[in-house]
This record gives sequence, structure tokens and C-alpha cells, in this order.
Amino acid sequence: MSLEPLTLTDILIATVPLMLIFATLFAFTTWLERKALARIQNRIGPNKVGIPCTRIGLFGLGQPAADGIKMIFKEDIVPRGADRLFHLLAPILALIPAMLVLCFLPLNFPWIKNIQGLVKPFMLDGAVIFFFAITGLNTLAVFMAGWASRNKYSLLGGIRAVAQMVSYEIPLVLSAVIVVMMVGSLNAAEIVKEQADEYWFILSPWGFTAFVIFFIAALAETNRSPFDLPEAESEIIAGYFTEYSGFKFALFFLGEYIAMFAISGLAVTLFLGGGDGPGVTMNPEDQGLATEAFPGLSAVWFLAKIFALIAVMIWLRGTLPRLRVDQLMGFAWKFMLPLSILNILVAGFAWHAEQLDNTIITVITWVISFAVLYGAASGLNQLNRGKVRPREYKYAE
Amino acid sequence: MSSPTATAPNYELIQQDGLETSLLEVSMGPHHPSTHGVFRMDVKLDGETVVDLQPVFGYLHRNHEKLAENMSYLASMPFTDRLDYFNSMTNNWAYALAAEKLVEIEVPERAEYLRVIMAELTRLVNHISLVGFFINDLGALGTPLLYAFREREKIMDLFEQASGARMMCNYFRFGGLRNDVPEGWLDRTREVVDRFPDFLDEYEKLLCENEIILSRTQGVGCLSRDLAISAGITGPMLRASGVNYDIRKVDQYGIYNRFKFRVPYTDDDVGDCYDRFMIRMLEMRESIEILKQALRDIPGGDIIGKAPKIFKPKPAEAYARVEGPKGELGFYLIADGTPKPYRYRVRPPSLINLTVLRDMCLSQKIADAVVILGSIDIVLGEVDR
Amino acid sequence: MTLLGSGIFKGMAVTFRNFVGSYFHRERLPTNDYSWRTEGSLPQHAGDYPKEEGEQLRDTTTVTNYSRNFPMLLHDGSEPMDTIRCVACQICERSCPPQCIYIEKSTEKKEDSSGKMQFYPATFDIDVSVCMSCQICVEVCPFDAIVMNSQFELSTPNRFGGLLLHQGDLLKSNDYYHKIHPEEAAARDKRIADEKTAKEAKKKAAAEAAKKKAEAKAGAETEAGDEKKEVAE
Amino acid sequence: MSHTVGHEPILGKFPGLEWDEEAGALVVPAAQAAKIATWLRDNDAFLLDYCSNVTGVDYLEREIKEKVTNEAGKTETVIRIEPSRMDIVYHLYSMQKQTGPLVLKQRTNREQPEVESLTPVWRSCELQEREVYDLFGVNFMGHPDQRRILMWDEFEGHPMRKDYTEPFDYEWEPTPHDEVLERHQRGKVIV
Repeated sequence: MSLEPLTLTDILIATVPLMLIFATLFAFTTWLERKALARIQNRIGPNKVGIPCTRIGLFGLGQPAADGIKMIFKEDIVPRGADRLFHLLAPILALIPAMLVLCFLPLNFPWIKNIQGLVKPFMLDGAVIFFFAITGLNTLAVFMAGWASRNKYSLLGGIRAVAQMVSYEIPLVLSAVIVVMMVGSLNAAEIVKEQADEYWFILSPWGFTAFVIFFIAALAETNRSPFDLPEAESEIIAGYFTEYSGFKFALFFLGEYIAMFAISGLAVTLFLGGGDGPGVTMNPEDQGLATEAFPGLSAVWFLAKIFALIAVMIWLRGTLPRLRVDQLMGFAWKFMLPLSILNILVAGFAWHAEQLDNTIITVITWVISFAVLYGAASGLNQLNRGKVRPREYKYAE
Repeated sequence: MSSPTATAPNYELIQQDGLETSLLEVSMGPHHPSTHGVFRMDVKLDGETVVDLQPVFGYLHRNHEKLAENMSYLASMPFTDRLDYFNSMTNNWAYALAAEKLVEIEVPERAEYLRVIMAELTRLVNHISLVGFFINDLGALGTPLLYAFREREKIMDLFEQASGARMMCNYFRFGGLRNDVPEGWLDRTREVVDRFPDFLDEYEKLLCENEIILSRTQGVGCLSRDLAISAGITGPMLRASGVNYDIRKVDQYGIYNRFKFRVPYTDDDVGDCYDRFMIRMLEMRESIEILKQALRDIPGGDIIGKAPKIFKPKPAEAYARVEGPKGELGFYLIADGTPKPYRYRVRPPSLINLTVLRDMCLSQKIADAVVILGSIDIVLGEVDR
Repeated sequence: MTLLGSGIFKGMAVTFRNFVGSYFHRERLPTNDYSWRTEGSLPQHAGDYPKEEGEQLRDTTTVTNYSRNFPMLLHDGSEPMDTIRCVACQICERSCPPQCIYIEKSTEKKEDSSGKMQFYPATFDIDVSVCMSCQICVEVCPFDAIVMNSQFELSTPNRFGGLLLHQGDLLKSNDYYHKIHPEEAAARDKRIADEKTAKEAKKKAAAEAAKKKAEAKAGAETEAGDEKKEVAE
Repeated sequence: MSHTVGHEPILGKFPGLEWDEEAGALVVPAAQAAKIATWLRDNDAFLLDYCSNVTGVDYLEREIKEKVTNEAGKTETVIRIEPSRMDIVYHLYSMQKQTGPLVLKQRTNREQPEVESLTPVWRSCELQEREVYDLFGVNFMGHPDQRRILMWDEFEGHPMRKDYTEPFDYEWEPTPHDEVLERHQRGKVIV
């Protein structure tokens, strides 16, 4: 399919609404997170900030705006002896890659249908590779912040972040590889189409395993609890952004949440069928575009799935304590990596079994692969756990 | 047998290809989110591993002992509240016990029962919030802490109804208590005590099987039995190191000999953070048993014995100790016949339990140092006095 | 063998139950909506914060009824200074642990509410920035003149003057005391009344005994002598 | 109930060991403290393995008026001067035998107080002896790490001594009730 070259207007129409939507969603997500965490902890959460100059609370929906205003007007403090240039660049660099990858999520917004050229971003043939390449930049930003702050806690946080992000990149990519193997394409739109035609990959044993690995690695990539070591509050104050305040801190914050959207978006694309859902038919001949019951339904499904994943992230954050740094690395290298390699093998065999087009063989393959994966996971867990288990205690009368 | 002392591991800086490395010296505190107050640990790190650690005290020092020596006996009572501000009731009790040893006042029956009830409620408050803080130090986002505070609030309400204040109760007097509990207080306490096990069940479900908590706490901050005894560790921390020693059982002060309760302890010589955490969880159940018995048997009657109007003991020395929630809380008083104590000394369990902080933290990770500090259970008001 | 990650799932179930429960079970949600009715009615007591007005009046079990904050001086009648109970004996000043009470005794005596001639405090200041609400002044006071208030909205921009409460700020009527601490106030009034009757009975008995004694001793003495004796009592 | 430890068996074992009846304490000669402490800890009859409380007591020189009945049967007031001294008090318990306390006192002069550190015997003395050093100025020989603990390193003097006075340039934050404090400092007796 040949495409016309993009004009500036096309690019603006494609990117500006996207950024606005996700900035709004970011605001909403901070509110959602605070509210949900509060309820998990049996508090009320933000409930006062609503419409200014009135007593209408609107469940505290004005809170993100108030926070934003506060952040902007706060004094920007740079520690003496800090590397001012990199101290400034780090939050910007944290935001840019996260924003950039949003463009490659196969989101079918209604307005892009009319502009033929704008389909192109979704048809980037190496979307998945591109995604990982760009998100890898985030590591650099975090370390830059840690180093430039001239603070030992920041430095520790930066070092932790680099180690953690590099380690978890591997299971993250390896679990995405399975989907690429199954579809035979790196194109996000094609991956979605394949899932709409066949089944969502999360429903197969190897897909499920890959999804779990991907999700855990995604938590680690975005520094979410229980892998929030780079910003571990109880150990190293706030990690790499200890010395950030005001708008720079807000940028970090924004970048973190946008990265969350991006990586959940990728998880949705790879495993949860993208914009697929009731009322949506993916058009095989027109890659990535869908026939919808009403315009934008596909995008709504996509965002709903993203929010489902984010809700789970919040839930985990409200429940779990943090891992220790050696356990974190051990978990990546001793548990996730072997399991995802095994998963690739299992998926390969299963793919060949599916090629036979025999229902019985397919069912048997599924059962066997489920058993193999669960057994391997349990075994690895036992190996890693060692002697750690609940103990019995004595009582003296 | 020589006393086990701390030795730093023979750590050598690596020099390679002309590149010089050095240790990262981090000053954790005095304002750090998880030093539980203004406490400082000068930590030397090799990467994430703690190579050396020096606790630094004194940021909250107000010379409580000197203050008390320039004050009447009674006037020090409200200051004991501020030692360990989580357990003002047990602090009061220890001080009252020491003063009662000086002048030998009979404590009425009802007051003795109420003292036990207050002390055990305090133990619940302390252990439940300690566990909350401990899990917070592990990195949970305050959820267990806020559940703990939800329940603590109910007990705090009881304290407020009885004594007028939630934390600085100032409720005990030499020879009894300041005032009787209001009408219906015992019923409300019964209700709270009866519902507490449900909460503990929920709490245990949330925490005790969690794989992350297990792997974070087991094998971390091990304290051997010999070192624990030698270093004067007391309270749940001692029992977690495998020594069955509870002053409620040993001294049987007050009327603790009338209650049937068990003392949880571990038999193996591990004594890690998990043991300390679990011993506290189990101790709460035993406290509930004591509370149930005390609330069942409490008689009516006077609340304060015949204490002299002006407290002026003859020259004598007295040392009284109680099993506070944090360990052995002792008061050492020397009277010289004036209305002021000649010497007033607090034996702070928090400070002495910190003796072994360095030994437990060496060659652990920095994240563990925070957890170990959390599991020791310190309150800086008591450490620095 | 337990399920993989079962401990984590159990924990998540607990948090989920709390999440849902916080919407349905009041007691899971200890905090209340931080709101009061109108612009004018700022909170005065701790109980005002979590509670609606009506609810708070009905509730005698919580905060205001028992809590203590800073001391106040009691007076009996309508005119505070004329019926002040304090006689400036300075016991509280001496036994205050942080030494935050400052009293100056009046030079002349004045009639108190029961008609007795008494000293009164010319100055009675409490520095509430130092006061630690320990209630020892209340315990040592032999005249029931000082009791604990539960008012806590005392914040002020003036660090020195604003936190030094003067006699005028401290004087509160006995009715007010009954309103904030009903049980305690009733008990205290009962005790005062009991002591008074006991004292009067004792006095009466003593007087009668003395009378009898006097009569037995010197039945023939004049009435004037008897009167003299009674005065001496 | 906890059993107090009988002191009689110890008295004969070491020369110079005294029993202070009034305080109920064993007064050990300063040079032998560590030896006696080790013996008390390891002897099977005592097994005092747990040192609970360590503190110092500062006694100024004081005059004691005593009424003494002389030979003639008359009572007369005798003024006895008790010399100043410094006591370091140890409260010992046995965890194995669940007995205690036995009070051990090291007595020294208060001008140049110097005693033997018992930290090598009981680790629990480590921080408490540091505290006594800090607040009383007692020098513990053999203490592994004798530094100030509660006061800062530059601090001069030892605040728990009975004759300690605040330096004139003591930082003082004015409060509205300075007058009250002044009146108290003018020497009112606190009841």
C-alpha cells in the first residue's frame, strides 16, 4: 500500500489530541490512584477540591488540577554542586520517550479514519522493536537524574534503577517475542488483528504465562510497587528524584504515569486483543482499522483495558511490600528469565501442534503446556525460595 | 566464655588498574522517613551492602532524669508519658511501682485490675502499630499501618474516656489510679477486646503468608541467643532470639500471677526479623486472653490506696521493672528524705536493644538495615530521654 | 504444595475486601467527612470534627465528654470575678511540672460566692505553649477552682502574647463545665456538696458536743460565756 | 516470684568486697570489678548473665546531722561530714535461674572518677556506660568505644553531676512566661 507523504497538519492532528487525551488521563489516573489507595486503606481520599470558589466537591476530581498548579508555582531547587544541565534534562528525557511510544499504540481514534496518511504510524512494521528501543531510553533519564543531583540517595536510586530496568528488559522482551512468533509480525496492528481473528493470547497457557511475566516486568520497568526500589521511600528517601521539586518533579511524575500507560498499552496490544471487543470488528483488508458500532468504540475498549491493568497495579501497590535489591535481581534472572525461555520453547511446540489443525491435539498440547509451565514455575519458585516458609512457635506457660 | 563483641568484617578497598574505589558513606537520619524519629545511622556502604554502621543518638535528649531530680515525685509522672509515647500507661506503671517500693503503699484490688487492663491494652496498641510501621519499613504503602491505626483508634478512644488523653494518659498514681473509669467503660472495653481477634485474623491473612514479607524478613538481622542475653536485650526481641524470659512471669508484679497466659517464644537460635514480627503477633493474642480474664474478674471498690498527702519517702533505694511492650522498662529511684528524688534513672529498653543494631546490620543490605531497625522497635523519646 | 503466590493473593483478597467494605461498613472507615454545616460554625471541640451537630449532642461517649486540653478557672455565678473559686493559694503554681502557671495574689480580701472573705488572684496566667495538659493542677487544687477545658482551637499568629491565657480567657462558669464534662462535673459537685454537708455536720456535732461539755462542766455559767466559747470554735 | 540473690557467699571470696546494708548493694573495689563480675556471671551458683541497668550516682560532700545517744544517756546532735563520692550502679539478674536483682556498686571519687568497664563482661553495659561517661564524666577503663552518646561532642561539662551549672551563654528561647521561670529559679520549694 503506497502512502502519501505526511504534512505538518496531519502530524499535528495525529499527535496533539493524543497528548491531550493522555495528559487528561494522567490527571484522572492520579486521582483514581489516590482515591483507590485511600479506600484500600480505609480512608476517604481527596474529596474537597472540586469547582473553585464553591463547596462542590465533585469527589475531589479537582485535586489533580490543584496539584498541578501547586507544582508549577513551587520553587525549583537545584542543589549546590549539582550538574545543572543534566538536572534539567533528566525529567524532560524521562517524559519524551514515554510520550513517543504512545503514538505507536494501535488506538483507533475516530478522527484518524478520515486522514488516510495518518494510518501510517500504526503500520510501522517494527512497532514492537521500536517500542522497546524507545522505552530503554528511560533508564538513561533516571540515571541522569540520580547522578546529576549530587545526592547519595539519588545516586543509589539511579544505580538501582539501571540495574533493575536492564534486568527486567530481558524477560519483558522475551515474553513479547512469543507473540511475535505466533503472529509472525512485529506490526502492532497485525498483532491485534490476529488476536481478533483467533483468540486473545492471554487465553492460551503460554500466552498467559507470557502475560504474567510481561506484567511483572512492566511493573519493574515503570518502577511500580513491589518493584519501586529506585524510589524506595523507606530506604533511600525518594531515590533518584529526591532533589527534584516543582515543575521538574511534576514532569517526572507525568513521565512515570505516561510510561505506565504506554507499557499497559503494549500489554493490551500484545495479549489482550488491543481494541478488540464486543461491537468491534477488525477489518483484515484495512490494516488496523476497525468497523465499530459507533465511532471510537475500539479506542474506548483499548483504554478500558489499559485502565483495568492500571487498576491491578494500584491494587498491588496497596497490598504488597517491596522486594530487596538482591531478591529483585534474583527474581529476574533466576525465575523470570528461565521461565520465559522455557515459555518460548513451549510456545514453539504449541504453534507447530496448532498447524496440524486437529482439535484433540490442540487441546492436549494446551493441557501439557499448562502443566509444564506451572510445574516449571513451581519448581523454580521452590529452588529460589530455599528455607523461607512460615514457622512454628512455642509457648511457655 | 568471653563476651561476644561486634567486629567489622575485614573489608579492603579494591584497587584495580589504578582506579581507586571508596566506600559510600551515607548519613541516614536524623530526618529520614524510616528512622522512627530523629535517629541517625552513619552507614558505610559497599554498593548496597552495609560495611559499617554507627548509631548516633541524642537528637531528642532533654535530660529527663535531671528534670525529674529537680521536681517532686508526682510531677515526674506526666513526664514518664513522654518517654515512650506509645506506651504511656506502662511507663506510668513502672514509675509508680518504683515509688510504691519506696514507701510501701497498698494498691487496691480494683486499681490492680485496671492497671493490668491498661497495660495490656497498651501492649496491643504498641504491637499493632509496631507491626504496621515494620511493614511500612518493608515498603508497603501504609496499608497495614492504616489498618493498625484503625484498630488502635478504638483503644485510644478507651484511653481517652478513662484518662482524658489519648496518648499522654498520666493515669497512674502512687498507690492506685487517678480516677475511676467512667460508667460503661468496661463494657465498651469488652466489646473492643472481643472484636480484636477478628482483626488479627484479617491482619495475619494479609501479612503472615505473604511471600515477599517472608523472604524479606527471614534470615535478616539474626541475633544469637548468647549475644541477646549478654547485650541485655529484653521483651519480644529476646524471646524471638530463643530465650523464654518474660518479667510478667518472672517478677509477677501487680497481679499477673492470677492470670493464665502463655508466653510465645522460639526454640531455635535464629532470632531474625520474622521471629520478632511473629512473636509480637502472637503476643497480642495472649494479651487478649489476659484482658478477657481481667475484665471478667474485675471487682468494685476503691481506686487509690492510702497515699501520703505529701510524698516524702525516707532515704532508700528502689529498682522496679515491668515488662513493657518494648522490653524491660526499669525505674531506679534513690530517695534522700526530701520531696524530690535524689537520683532518678530510667532504664530504657529501646536504647539497650539498640546495642546490637550494628552487629545485626553488618554485611546486610541497606534495605535490611531499615527493616532491622524497624524490628527492634524503638521510640526516640525513650532512647534519648 | 500451596498454589504459586497464594500468600500474595490472600493479601490482595484482604485489601479488596477492605476496599469494598469501606463503602458499606461505617466502622471500616474511621475517618469522617471533614465538613461542617455553615460558614460561621467553626469547630470548637474535638468532637466537632468528625460529627454532625445533632449526632454530637446525642453522643456522650466520645471525645468532648472526656478529653482534657488546657486548664480553666471556675466561677459559680454570673459575675466571674465576684464568684471566682480560686483563692490564689499558689499550690497549683508550685506543683505544675512545666511551670506554666503564674499567679499574683491580691492584696485585700473580697467576698466569694459563699460570702466568706477570701484572697483572689490579681493575675492568673497560663502559658499554654508550655502547658502539657497533665492535670496535676486540677488534682492538687483544694478548692476545686481549676479544671480541664476541652477547647483546643487556640491557634494564633502571635507566638508570645497569644498563647498566654489571662484570667479573662480562663474564667468559665460551672454551667459551662457541666456542659463539656457532664459526668465529671456532676461527680465533682456531688463531692463538694457531700464535703460541705459533712463539714457542717461535723461542725454542728462539734458545737453540740462543746455545748454539752460546757453545760456539763459549768451548768451555772452565764450565756455570755457560752457564746464566747462558740465564737472560739 | 523472683528471688533475690544472697550476697553472703560472695563476701568471703574476694578481699575488699563490702555489703552496703542501707542501699542493699555489693560494693566492689574498683580494681577488681571486672574479675568479680566475670566470676558472678560464670559461677554456677549465681549465673548472673544479664546486666539490666547501669547508672551513676553523684554524691556531693554533705553534712549529716545525727542524733546520737552518748554514754551518759543523753542525746546530742553530731555533725558528720560524709565525703563526696561517685557510685556506678549495676543491676544484675540471672536469666537462666530467673533470679535477681543483685546490685553491684563501684565506688570512686568524684574529682577524677575512674572505674573498670564491665562492657567486656556484659555487652548491655556498652551504651549505658557511654551514657554514664557522657552525663557524669566517669572514665571507664577498658570500654571499647567511650564517646559521648547523648550530648554532642563539643559539649563541655557533665550535666547529670549535682554541681553542674548551665553556661552563661546557654541558648535560651524567650517565652512569655519567663517571669514565672525566674520566680521558680529564685528558689521556691516544689512540693
